[in-house]
Amino acid sequence: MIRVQAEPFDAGAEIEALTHGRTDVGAVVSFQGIVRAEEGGERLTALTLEHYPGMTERELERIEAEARARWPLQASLIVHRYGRMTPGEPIVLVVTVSAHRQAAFDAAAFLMDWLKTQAPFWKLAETSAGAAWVEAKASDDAAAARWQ
Amino acid sequence: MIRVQAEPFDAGAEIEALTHGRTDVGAVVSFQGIVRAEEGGERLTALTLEHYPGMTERELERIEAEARARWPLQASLIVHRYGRMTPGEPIVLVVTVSAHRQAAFDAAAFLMDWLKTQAPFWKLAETSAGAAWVEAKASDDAAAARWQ
Amino acid sequence: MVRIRYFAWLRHKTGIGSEELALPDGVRTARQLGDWLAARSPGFHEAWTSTGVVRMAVNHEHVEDDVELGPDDEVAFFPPVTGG
Amino acid sequence: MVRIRYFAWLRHKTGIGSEELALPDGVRTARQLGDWLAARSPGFHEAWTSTGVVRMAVNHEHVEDDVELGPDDEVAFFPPVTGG
Repeated sequence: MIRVQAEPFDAGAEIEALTHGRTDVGAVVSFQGIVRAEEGGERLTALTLEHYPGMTERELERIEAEARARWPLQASLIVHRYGRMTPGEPIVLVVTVSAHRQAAFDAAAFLMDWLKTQAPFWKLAETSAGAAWVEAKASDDAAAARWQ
Repeated sequence: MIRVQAEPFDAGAEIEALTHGRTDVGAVVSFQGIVRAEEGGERLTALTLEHYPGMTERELERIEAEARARWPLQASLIVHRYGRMTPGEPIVLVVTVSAHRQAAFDAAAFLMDWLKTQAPFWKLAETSAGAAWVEAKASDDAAAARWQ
Repeated sequence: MVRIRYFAWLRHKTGIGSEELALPDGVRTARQLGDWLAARSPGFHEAWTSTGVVRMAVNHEHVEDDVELGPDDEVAFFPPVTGG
Repeated sequence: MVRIRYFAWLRHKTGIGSEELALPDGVRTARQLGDWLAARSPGFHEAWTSTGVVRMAVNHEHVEDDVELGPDDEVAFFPPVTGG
């Protein structure tokens, strides 16, 4: 399941909803990305996520389908926010549910690595130095490449 | 932080408590282990976790300290239950908090792998075939060995 | 008509979020369309050359430079993504 | 007095969770204590030999077979752990 939304999310409630009442689940891994009050050595005051409606949903669905083809997942969830956020707010949530822990861990790391390099989101950072578009990181490309 | 308890835990509340009000956190990874209604091909009705009070706390603290020496974590938590549980109930929770996602993912996987092979817990499974002690898995030893 | 969309600093520098136009003569691939746009005005030229790599999508899918365009495609130009 | 603790199937098969005793003559290591206990009665012998590997801890720490015991140590015998 994927969702693209402006509103914050409740990670605990999302995890609970995926596993409630199930007795076939052995492992649940979650990842939350949170806005940090720092960008490029400057104090960040706000972060605005622009995205490409239509393509965003398509890419997230494609990435989720790829994870489910690679690992035996019983459920999965990607929630990604767009719009303006302040430090401490959650940006993204990934949850993977499996009978076994290694599948849940690997699939969650994969979803984040692919999402970082494939999903059409762009961050505009407001800092004491002004507003500037965040540059893509070579380390994110390297992280995504290990799943090829 | 580590806790050994008989009571269930609320994963969402535990995650929230670790990150609430912080603006230096970029990544939060959680792992929950849940009792599955299956053991060795039999239908499981209950699982009883025996542990070694005193040694359990010492081992969990040692494993957590090892993770914090290896990765730049801003917070970490291990909660492990003991006693009798039924399918669907949570057994163990690990949460790692870091500025960066790879550290949070690796540290959480490491904590689970080491906990599985080091922390003095033993599972007694009640199934349609009777009560039997769960055997240690070679796959858990292999998972732990990759962090050597 | 091809629908063209611009995101992030390409949107800021071109000053527009989207537009529609007929494929110009001689433009068959996404890369050729980008080159045509970059030569269109000083503002577009600067958008293409001043900041970094420009990526492309056609009909909501990441594509390579040499993908051929159809007459009703939606083509997007944007910097490398930075979500997550 | 050495305090000895048994867990999981070692507790079930020996029938006791813990006991105290003076280190027997000739017993200097954890392994030697295990061998001495396994030779003590048919029940203990079966506990040691019928099910699988027996692991040891001394004073709440995992140890190898050849660790030397002190007179007031807490020694635990248990199967490979299966928590998590």
